[in-house]
Amino acid sequence: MTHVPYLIAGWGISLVVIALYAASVMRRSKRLAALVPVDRRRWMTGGDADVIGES
Amino acid sequence: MTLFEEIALIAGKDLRIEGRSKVALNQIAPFALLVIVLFGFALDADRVALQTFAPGLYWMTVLLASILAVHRSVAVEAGEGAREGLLLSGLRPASVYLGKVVALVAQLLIVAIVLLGGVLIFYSASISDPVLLVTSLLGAVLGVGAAGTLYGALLGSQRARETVLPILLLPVLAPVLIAATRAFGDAMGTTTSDGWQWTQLLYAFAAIYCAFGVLSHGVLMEEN
Amino acid sequence: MTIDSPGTNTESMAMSADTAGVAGVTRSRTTTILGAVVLAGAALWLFLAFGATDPDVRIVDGNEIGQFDAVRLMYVHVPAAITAYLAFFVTSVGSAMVLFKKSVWWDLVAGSSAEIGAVSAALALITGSIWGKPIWNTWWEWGDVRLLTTLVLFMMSLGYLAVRRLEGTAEERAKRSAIVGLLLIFNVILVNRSVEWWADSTIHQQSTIADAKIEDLKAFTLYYSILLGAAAYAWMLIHRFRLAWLERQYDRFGIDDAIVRRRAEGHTHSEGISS
Amino acid sequence: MHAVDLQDVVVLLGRFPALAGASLSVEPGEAVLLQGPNGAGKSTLLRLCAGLLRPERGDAMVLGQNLRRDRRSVRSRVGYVGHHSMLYDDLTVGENLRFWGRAAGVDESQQLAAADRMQIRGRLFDVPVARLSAGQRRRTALAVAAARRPELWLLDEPHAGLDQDGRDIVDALITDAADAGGAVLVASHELERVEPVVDRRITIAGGLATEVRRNEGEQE
Repeated sequence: MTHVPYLIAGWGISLVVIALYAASVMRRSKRLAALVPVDRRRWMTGGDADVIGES
Repeated sequence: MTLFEEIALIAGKDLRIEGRSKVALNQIAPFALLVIVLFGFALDADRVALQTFAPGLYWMTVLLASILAVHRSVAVEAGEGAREGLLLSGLRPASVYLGKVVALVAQLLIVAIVLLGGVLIFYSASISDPVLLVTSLLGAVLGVGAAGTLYGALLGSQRARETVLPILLLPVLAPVLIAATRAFGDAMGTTTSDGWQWTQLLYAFAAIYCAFGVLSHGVLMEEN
Repeated sequence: MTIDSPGTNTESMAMSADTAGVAGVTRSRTTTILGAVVLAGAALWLFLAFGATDPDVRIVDGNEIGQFDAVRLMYVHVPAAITAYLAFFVTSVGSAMVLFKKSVWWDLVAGSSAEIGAVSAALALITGSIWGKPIWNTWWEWGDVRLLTTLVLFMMSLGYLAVRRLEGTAEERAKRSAIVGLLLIFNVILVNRSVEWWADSTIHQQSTIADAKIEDLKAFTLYYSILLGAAAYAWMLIHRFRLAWLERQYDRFGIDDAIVRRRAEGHTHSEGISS
Repeated sequence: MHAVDLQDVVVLLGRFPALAGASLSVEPGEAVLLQGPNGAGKSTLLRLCAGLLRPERGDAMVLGQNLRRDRRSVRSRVGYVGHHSMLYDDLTVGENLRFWGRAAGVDESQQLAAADRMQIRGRLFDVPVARLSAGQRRRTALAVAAARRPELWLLDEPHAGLDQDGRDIVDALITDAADAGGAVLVASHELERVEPVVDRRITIAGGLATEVRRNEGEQE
């Protein structure tokens, strides 16, 4: 196989960056989840929270 | 008041302030000239290189100076809370925006003309097509003024304004830099590109940003 | 609108058990399935990229030419770039929805998508640069329009994310970001047009997909990796959106709490006067 | 119709609830003093009534307009003088008056009358605002607001930095405005000073508003 160092660098950096980003999203979610009660975590329904007030 | 009168009122006010404080003339223009001279040092005063790259160095310098000019334009309103006064006065947001654009463009023109003299002297640049030069200069400055006023209003009196404005504005102005450099290259005879085509792009840019600014300035004035 | 004090939530908290678990708070059945599909797809992706496909070698006049094994970088680079553009397109659409429909939901989508887009754009730039070194013999090729456009897009995305972090109420921040987000798409078009004119001749692999030299399984792998990128984007977007939602809920809580505290401050003061 | 009618209004400054459920109403022809410690929310309340801030929760009606729906039409009808002078430092007093007058559609005679009233005509007229003292700036700001003949005055510490003369002018301004059927909201720490010219006092503390009854006030 040719270009092995380039392949390792390119694929390696990509996979590591994606993994790190996923981990950071999970870490942030975990921290916030401890602070937000379960019934407030419903994502798709927000009632009055769905519309920005008129000016 | 008609829209036009409101625009004239705002622009007149900003230009009167410039007439008093002379920030563009006495601070921004000398800064820009200094940058031009420093480029000369950086490029080892290579006559050929300076002449070849005069259009690019010129527009890079104008962009840097325009960051300062946009800051000044915003600071005039932010300082003593005048932007709230403008909200209370009931002027149309569109006319406030266009008035600020007119004043900023006028100040940028002053800087650009001073700088043009600098490039002609220090870089021995020569003008082969003055009509193209003036037309493209005006178009580029209009675009910078329109986009600068928009993003300046967006940041308003935010404490982070000074650091966020360049990262926000400079990538947006990349097309202006490219187009104006190419148009100047043609007008100064350093490249063979079709300067008029680039000038069209400059005016299209300015038109798009003006339209956007007019439409969004109401929201921007409210939210900052 | 009602002002909920934090105390009113304890009852409902007790009623609904923490079904999501602590580890995957932003998980739901949809994301579990989607995630499984993406991960399984990634295994196939790795197999296709390194096992099944051949290097790009052609014999012309008795000489071997082509990208050789560097072509395998394309299976990361191309999906990363396309995902970045997809993400910023979603950001612009979301921004428009914020401005015209006053939708908070779309504000969170726009912000979440931009973050993923910035990561994708960075990856596209890095892999593009690494690919360019052996193939073009340079880390950075100024003649390549798409790479330049992606670079400027990446920088504008940093600006957008900076604007999202500025001060203000949730609403002020949403509207301000929406204007920058909506402009993103116009900026990208303008930059792309001007760079294309500027780089008179581009040396980029013009339309890599359609090109005959990438045939059969290689072409399939490329298409497949693009699809996988889109699926992974969707998976990440849902999770990131839910994180944004949590942030927002936490903010609202913080404000509810702050209102209660602020009121207590007021009551103490008035008691102080009357006694 | 109330000049100002607030019900449980919450106003956020960033993430901080500067007003945390304030309720109060002011009638036309009435002058009301807002008192309370620093950081209580007095300035925020005035800025809300001027249409410069958005009510996050609760109902806020000013001059018959719901501030949730329409803040724009309220703004041109109020005379707000806050901590910032809202003047351009590089322009002279006269230029500032003319600019803000024209912006608000006020004719020249009204501008000059307001300037006369605040005693800033003459020598001061051609001095750039940057060179004015705090008191002179305040007078100019008041003149700008007065020229517009507002239906609702919103004054934030109007006496601060003013000399005896200036204070008398402000007092007269408040009394005249109320007599002419306008409403006045004054935030001030100088209770003795303002007490004689206002009809009522309201205490703002912790983002809440409490009416102060006359007798209670006199016990202090």
